[in-house]
Amino acid sequence: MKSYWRSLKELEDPKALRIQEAREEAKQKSLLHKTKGSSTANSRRDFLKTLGFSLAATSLVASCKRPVEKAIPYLVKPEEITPGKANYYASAYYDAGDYCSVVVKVRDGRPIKIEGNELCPISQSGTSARVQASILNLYDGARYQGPQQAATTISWSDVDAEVTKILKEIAARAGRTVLLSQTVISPSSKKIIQQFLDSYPGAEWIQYDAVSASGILVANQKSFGQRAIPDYRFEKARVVVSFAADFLGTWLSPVEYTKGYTAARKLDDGQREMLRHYQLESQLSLTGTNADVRFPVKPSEEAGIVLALYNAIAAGRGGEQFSGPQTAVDVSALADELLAARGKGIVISASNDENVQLLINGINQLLGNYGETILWDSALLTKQGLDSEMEQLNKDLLAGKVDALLVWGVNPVYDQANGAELAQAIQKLKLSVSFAERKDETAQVCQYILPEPNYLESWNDLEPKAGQYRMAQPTISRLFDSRNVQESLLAWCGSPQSYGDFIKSVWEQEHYPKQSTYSDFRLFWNYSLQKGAWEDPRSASLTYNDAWLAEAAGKLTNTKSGLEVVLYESIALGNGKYANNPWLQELPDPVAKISWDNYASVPVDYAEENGLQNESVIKVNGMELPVFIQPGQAPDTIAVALGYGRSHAGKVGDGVGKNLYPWVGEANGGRQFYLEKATIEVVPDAIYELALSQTHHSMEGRPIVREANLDEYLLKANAGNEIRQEHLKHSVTLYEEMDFNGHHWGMAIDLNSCTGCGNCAISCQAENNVQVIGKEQVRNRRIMHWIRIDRYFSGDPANPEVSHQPVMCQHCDNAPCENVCPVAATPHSAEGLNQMAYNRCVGTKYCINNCPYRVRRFNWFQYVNNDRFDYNANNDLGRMVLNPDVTVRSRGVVEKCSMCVQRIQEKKQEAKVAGRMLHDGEIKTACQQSCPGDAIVFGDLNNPQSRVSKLFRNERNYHLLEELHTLPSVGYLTKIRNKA
Amino acid sequence: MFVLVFNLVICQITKDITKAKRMKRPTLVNPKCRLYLLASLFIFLFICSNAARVSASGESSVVDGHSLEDIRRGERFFKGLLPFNFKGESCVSCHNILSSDSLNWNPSAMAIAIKYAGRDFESFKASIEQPVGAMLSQKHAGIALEEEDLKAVKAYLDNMAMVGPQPVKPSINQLLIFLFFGMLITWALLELIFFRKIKYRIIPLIVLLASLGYQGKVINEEAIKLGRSQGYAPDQPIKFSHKIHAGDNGIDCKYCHHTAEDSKSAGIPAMNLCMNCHVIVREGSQSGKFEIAKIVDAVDNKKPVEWIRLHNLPDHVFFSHAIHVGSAKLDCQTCHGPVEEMDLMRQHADLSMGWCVNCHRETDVKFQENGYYQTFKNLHDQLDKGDLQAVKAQDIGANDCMRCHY
Amino acid sequence: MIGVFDNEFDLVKAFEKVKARGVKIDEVYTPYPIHEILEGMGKKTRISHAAFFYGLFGALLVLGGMYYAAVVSWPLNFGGKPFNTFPSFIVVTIVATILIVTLATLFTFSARAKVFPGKQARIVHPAATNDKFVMVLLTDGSAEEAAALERILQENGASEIIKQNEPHG
Amino acid sequence: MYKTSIRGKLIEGDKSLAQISTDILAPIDAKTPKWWYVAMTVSLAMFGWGLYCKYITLSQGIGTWGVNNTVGWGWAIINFVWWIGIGHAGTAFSIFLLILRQKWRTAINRAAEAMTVVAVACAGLFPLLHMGRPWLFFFVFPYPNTRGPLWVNFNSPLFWDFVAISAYLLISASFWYFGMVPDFATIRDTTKSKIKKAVYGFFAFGWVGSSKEWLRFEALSFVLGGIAAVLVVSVHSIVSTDFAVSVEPGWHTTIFPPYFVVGAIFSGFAMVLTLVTLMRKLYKMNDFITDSHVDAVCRILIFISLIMGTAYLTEIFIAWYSGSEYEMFTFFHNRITGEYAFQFWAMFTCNALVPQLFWFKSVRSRLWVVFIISILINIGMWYERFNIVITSLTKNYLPASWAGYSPSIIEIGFFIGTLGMFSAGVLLFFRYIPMIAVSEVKSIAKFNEEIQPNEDH
Repeated sequence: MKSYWRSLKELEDPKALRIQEAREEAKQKSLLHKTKGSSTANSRRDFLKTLGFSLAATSLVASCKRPVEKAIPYLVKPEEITPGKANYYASAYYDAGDYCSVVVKVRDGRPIKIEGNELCPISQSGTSARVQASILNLYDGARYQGPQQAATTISWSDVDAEVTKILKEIAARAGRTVLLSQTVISPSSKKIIQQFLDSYPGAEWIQYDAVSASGILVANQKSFGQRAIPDYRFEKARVVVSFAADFLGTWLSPVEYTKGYTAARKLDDGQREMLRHYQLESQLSLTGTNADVRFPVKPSEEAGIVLALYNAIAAGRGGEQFSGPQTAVDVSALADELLAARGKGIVISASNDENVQLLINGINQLLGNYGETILWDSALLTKQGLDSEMEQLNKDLLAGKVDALLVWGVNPVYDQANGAELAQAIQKLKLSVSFAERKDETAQVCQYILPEPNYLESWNDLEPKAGQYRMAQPTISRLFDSRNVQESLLAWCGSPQSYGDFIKSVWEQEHYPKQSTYSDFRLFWNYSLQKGAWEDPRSASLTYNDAWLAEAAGKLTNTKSGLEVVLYESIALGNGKYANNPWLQELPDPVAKISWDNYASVPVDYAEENGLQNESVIKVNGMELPVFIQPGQAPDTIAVALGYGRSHAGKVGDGVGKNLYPWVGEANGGRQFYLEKATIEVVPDAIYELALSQTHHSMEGRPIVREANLDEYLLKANAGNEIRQEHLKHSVTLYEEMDFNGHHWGMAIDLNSCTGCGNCAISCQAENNVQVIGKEQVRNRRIMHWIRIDRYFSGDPANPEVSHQPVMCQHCDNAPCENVCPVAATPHSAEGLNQMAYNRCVGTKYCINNCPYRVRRFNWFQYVNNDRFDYNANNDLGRMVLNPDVTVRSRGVVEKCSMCVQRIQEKKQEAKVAGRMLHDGEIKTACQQSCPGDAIVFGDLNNPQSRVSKLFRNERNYHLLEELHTLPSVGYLTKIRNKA
Repeated sequence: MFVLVFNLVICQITKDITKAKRMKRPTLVNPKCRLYLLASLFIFLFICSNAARVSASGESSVVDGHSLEDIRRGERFFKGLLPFNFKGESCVSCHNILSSDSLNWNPSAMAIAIKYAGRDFESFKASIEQPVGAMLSQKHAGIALEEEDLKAVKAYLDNMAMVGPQPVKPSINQLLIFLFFGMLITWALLELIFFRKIKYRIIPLIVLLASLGYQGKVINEEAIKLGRSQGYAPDQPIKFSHKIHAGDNGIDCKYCHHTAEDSKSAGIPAMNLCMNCHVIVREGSQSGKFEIAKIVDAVDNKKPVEWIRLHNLPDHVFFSHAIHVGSAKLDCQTCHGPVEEMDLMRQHADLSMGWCVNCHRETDVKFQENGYYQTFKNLHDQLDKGDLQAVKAQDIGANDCMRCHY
Repeated sequence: MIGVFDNEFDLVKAFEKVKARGVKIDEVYTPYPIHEILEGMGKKTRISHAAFFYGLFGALLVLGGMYYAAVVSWPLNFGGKPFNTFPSFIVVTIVATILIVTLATLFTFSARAKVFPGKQARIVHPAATNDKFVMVLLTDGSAEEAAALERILQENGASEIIKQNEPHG
Repeated sequence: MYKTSIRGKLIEGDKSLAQISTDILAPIDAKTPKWWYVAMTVSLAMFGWGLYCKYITLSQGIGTWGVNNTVGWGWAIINFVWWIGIGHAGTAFSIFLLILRQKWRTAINRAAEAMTVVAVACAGLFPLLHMGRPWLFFFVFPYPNTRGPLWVNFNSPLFWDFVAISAYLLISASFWYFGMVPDFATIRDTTKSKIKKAVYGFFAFGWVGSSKEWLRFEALSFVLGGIAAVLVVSVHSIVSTDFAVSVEPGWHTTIFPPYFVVGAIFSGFAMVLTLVTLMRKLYKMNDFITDSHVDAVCRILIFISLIMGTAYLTEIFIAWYSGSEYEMFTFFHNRITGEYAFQFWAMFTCNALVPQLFWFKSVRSRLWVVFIISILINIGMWYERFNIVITSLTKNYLPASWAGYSPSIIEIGFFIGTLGMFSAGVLLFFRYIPMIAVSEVKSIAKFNEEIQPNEDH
């Protein structure tokens, strides 16, 4: 009877049987199957929820309402795809100056995760939080679905016809067409742009970076005759002095720099020396938190200090000294140290003032750092935009001197100070085209919106550093009717061609002949594609020209009095382009631990004097901003992040925070990211709620992050960790400790290598389907991140020392949480994992209370498919990012770090099928894989040769709250500072 | 829950009726009572109509130029009710209206309807009177029909393709029995507490307990069944027989399900894999050309076949074929049953967690053979010493939560 | 014969007299328990013994069940504790045993004392649950005996004497 | 031999047995007073608001409460423990005083037991709805299933708790009910109303008061009394293990079981006192609940209050003596002087200091003062639970995960709902159930006479 019923039900729905509709449906479903694995999956998950409630009812009334699942095989199975197995494709991320080589994990035709590409010497296996989150940009509902003109859909052929016509008209009457793009690092694209410029006389190309390296470029032009950024090799450095350059967070190539920086600070393999890092900055940046010595200074004070440092070093090296602005800061010790480490130092500045950069170049030159730690062999090409050009274009636009504007990847209406006027000017243009992939303020005012595909959907080649070529390949067929900008440009030049073919021909003509390994272009191409990279090593040494120094010193600005507002890129949002990415919005700022807002970081003293609390409101130059009292904020300054306050970013990003770009000024031909002489006014009794995910900043003297200075460490390897002996002495047990026969998974975290960048949190979020919960819930302290980075301040509140500590489930062998679950939802596995069976959990939350580390997360609401949480998990498109190997948790269950058990299982399966043992390092957790600092090591503690076992035997190793005898499987290596 | 409500409603009605009786109201059905009755009737209808959603929409209209008359005539002809003097077997004797649980190799009326819905009458007629395949020729041999009848049949089939088959009324026996017992419970309770009509109190007590027991049993069974589907054997869009392929022709399971050894999913063969053989084999021994033609059709029209999925694990369960087939070298039949004997594929195991777990308790690991298990030094030592007879799957953690739930 | 008394003391006096005479006392109905009567009626109850055995078996059942589930059926590692966490089992054993004893004793009481839902009370005297103390005597039917008894009852302060042929009429 | 003489009479007004019946049963037979309707409406309104909050909780999730990933338990558990504590009075009264042969308990134990049942029912709601997926609560039962079978975790205090609470509810309800059976019979036999006769007749289970019944009834009381005494001690001990077995600073203490049991009895007695004063005022039960009853309860409260004070001080001492920085922080920096100092001192004042006023006869004899103090004790006991649950959770081991907690309107509504449910339950009890154990009072009536031998009856 049963099967009869069921088969009837399958035919019951008369709609499905209307032939036409049935065919349509079949077509759609087959499409869905290829692209959206999760849409059906989620509806079934609801079943769990309903199960208990309507037990009898469903069983009797609708006992046969079992949802019929279809299984649709491939018609013709692609060779490389095995259902249920992931494919990995090498590709490259480049946006807004951030370059990163990546490997894209594709499951059943859908990219679901970004991993670092180990074969790339630039980013190595590291990524940044923004790169990790870029996978979600692909599935962003704010993406344009097809070309449109004045908000109506239009076909590509019509576009080509119309645009070409207008462009020709303009060219005919010698009008001015401007292609405004962000820095283009694609050699092929550059060729195409050139082709375009050639076919339309009067057309010009301007590269514009919202947060530019203009000062460096101009200074290097003057000092070295090359408008480029040199290659900083932090791994070779012994002393690093950074003037407000957040090189571990946002400055130029942070992933690469983090790799080098942490490599120079590692002590886990018997190293006896490490890099010393000085940071002079106003707001406490991520880099500042990692500095050994940090000086809070005002932005306007910086020039004076740079000059003083130059003079001190020049004095030491017998060079010429210059007069200029004075400073009260004594830099003699710093200069001495740099002089002592000649050829092993790096001095950098984030200033966009070319004069400051010229002095910095002078310092590095005097110290002999060029050729040692700062190389010109492969200059960094990721930021090429000159602020002066954009400034000129801005003026021309307002003056009506431009006829056509093609905007590609930039958003001047949002990030230029006079955005509103610019918008009006653009609307008046004869032709305005935006190639925006997703909604933005500039596209909003353009006539044509010709969406380009996401980087995961298209071919590209990149040259992030001179001579280092990278390839990006499509990992999914285009979700929307988009077209590469390059193809549009080619079409408008009258030589339509696919961009992929174009790249291939460029590679065939330019790169293939330069190598000798492969005798066949096809092999060369496949090899490059597989690796994602091809290197054409160059060597260059440029001659230094100090002629400009005296002039530069004279032009330096004096320290100003009055309050200054520092504008900086936040770690999560950068310049704000991807403000519609809920993962990034929810990533707590590494320093303030605030998500979903920008805020005014206020010095502690100022707050005390004015009676400010966190979440108070101040009015800065008339703009109301919420207050966060930031220890380490330089006196007389406040800092506010850029990239917020988008008005046309999409439903997630709109109206989050305030747009601070209007305050970006101009000085010496570069954009100046601070505001002088700001007026500040306390708004009495006003409260603006901030989503703080950590509210207590002191360790209260507890041995949580254990640290020592290098000299102590050199004397005694367990410096700072002495208490461990004490704890081990008291470690007794009534019960015998459990044996783990096979594996015993463990993880070691080197606190010396963790910079706190937050990459792991997003990587974990992508891997483990961690849900976004929104500002209100984050504020309610319900953030879902499985790995959180605890940040503690210690010492002087005006200039604190900072410790970052990633905390995830410690997988204790004597886990207090396991013991208290009444329903046996969280027992211990035979491999030492603290397991969490979501389907068994009834949500008593007892385990949350009994976890001394508070790493368990509760699903307070249904976060998936709930209009109240209208983020990526509330629509089919956004849910495509879900990892099919990890359960999407329903409301009312507890979840936590599983040490990426799906990855463990996958690799074990591979080994078992192959009949071999697992190699150490074969399994990498998501947080580990892309950690730019290589701070996380995962492995088998039962294998004495594994890296994690070795680290566990390291004298620096300790376990968090070891005195509770929880026997964690996660160990931490003490943090060693290198204070003078 | 719903049943509880329903019982309550019934209880209310009975109470009201008794009240009405006591109060000697002229009418049994007082307004309040009528409301209850209406409500309960509505609910009852709602349940019944669940399955019997009448597809009246198609009936009233004239479809594709066929009059209702034609359609009805066609239906009766198909079912052998017309003409009365027709000597041969009726269509329905070979062609079921719908596919049913026992495998009838001949295409069902529904399948034919769908196939011929877009084609003209001549091709339909040809398929009956001048069939191409050997089997069809044999079976249809000697059929001679009036053109008028055939047209009516075609009209009937076209209509069926448009509106779907007349739903067969579902059996609601179990539901009725359940409700009946619900009423019994109500009665027994009332009797025990208020009426006290029956002398032997044990009778209503027994009735009460028995009814409660029955309801409990049904609820329990149905609740367990809710997530289960042992024996599930739906009709597939193509009458694919594992018996013929794996049994009679002895094709290895892993020829078609070739990813079973190294992927989580065993894989459903792509259509082009079917075509490896069916490029030559165009007529089956049982179904003639009709079923195989569907594959060809799918490949030609680039329209993948939508199989009905049998083995559905809940989403929180992650099962890997690779571990079980590739590493543990289990036979497919261990879990899927005697597939080589199944014409119509059915779910053999109940796929309950207990089923998995108990198998893990009993199954030996290929401990010596597989190099992976060198990791388990302790267990190898114990095996060598003889302290351990065999390593079961559960000894290496196969029954840990996070082997399947993550 | 039914004797109705106004207070406990009279009843006890009469009860002892009647008993001394060797008359069979069918039943005594009182608004509250009177120990002299309960003892005097010569009945014994073994409810407390039954309860002890319920407890014994209950405890063994619970303890055994837990041992089976946690050690034999499916041993799970919770927080590194051994499978047989005997001290933990004790807690539940105590409470569950108490529950079992209570429910089983209640059912025993209900069955033995014939006090259960839906039982129709056989009321001998409507005030027996209020303020009267009622003693039901079984006479051998002879008028002589009846008269003697009646006298005893009256002497001991019976406020009312009802004669019936059938007790519990 | 009985201490009643120095306490005054057990029953005032020299009543006959019939009078006792009529007086105690008067509220059942009499017309419902107006205030009852008013109070009932208010209670039901509160209850309704609670229902709405429960609906919101069920339909949207626990996220509607103020709890978070650091403070996993909030008001719900505070209230749960509070109600359970109150629910201890009934059994404690009946059992301990029975064991101690305190005859005066008879006037109060019925009310106390009724209160127990309602309070435990209120308490039970909290852990149930506090679950993330309450519809799967049956996972807590170790029933045979098709998952392997997969059992439960017998080490979990929550499992113990679950068993203990359900056992306690069942046992105290049956204890209470069986105690009432003879009284129902009395109502059945005295009432004029036919409906009442039928209804109470049904609930009387055919009780007639025969010696056969009484004999077994006595045996049953003896057995139940004996084991329930163990239960009283064990249930709240088990509730305390919810905290004591964990590793949270401030929870992980061995003093918890006795401390909780005493605390429970404390709050229970205080609530009994509240109810008893109300009964006296509202139903003029002065004759049965005499000044001496109130006096006796007050004296007990002094004693328990002293124990409570000692427990608080011991806890603090041990925190210091342990040398554990986490414990020290919890007690000294978080409770006594920190963010939650108010709650701590409120607890200390209400529970350890205020009841000391009962040393004064003048305080004990003033009903309104007694009433206020009893309410204060209940507030204090609520703060005690707040102290335990919230302060420990908000600031535990890793300061980075410290978080605040404030209840949401839904949580508060839920609590108000249970208050409404409790008062509605108590009102129903006043109205429909003999609020004093009639048969038991009758049985002590004679002792009343023994002390007053010159009185005629």
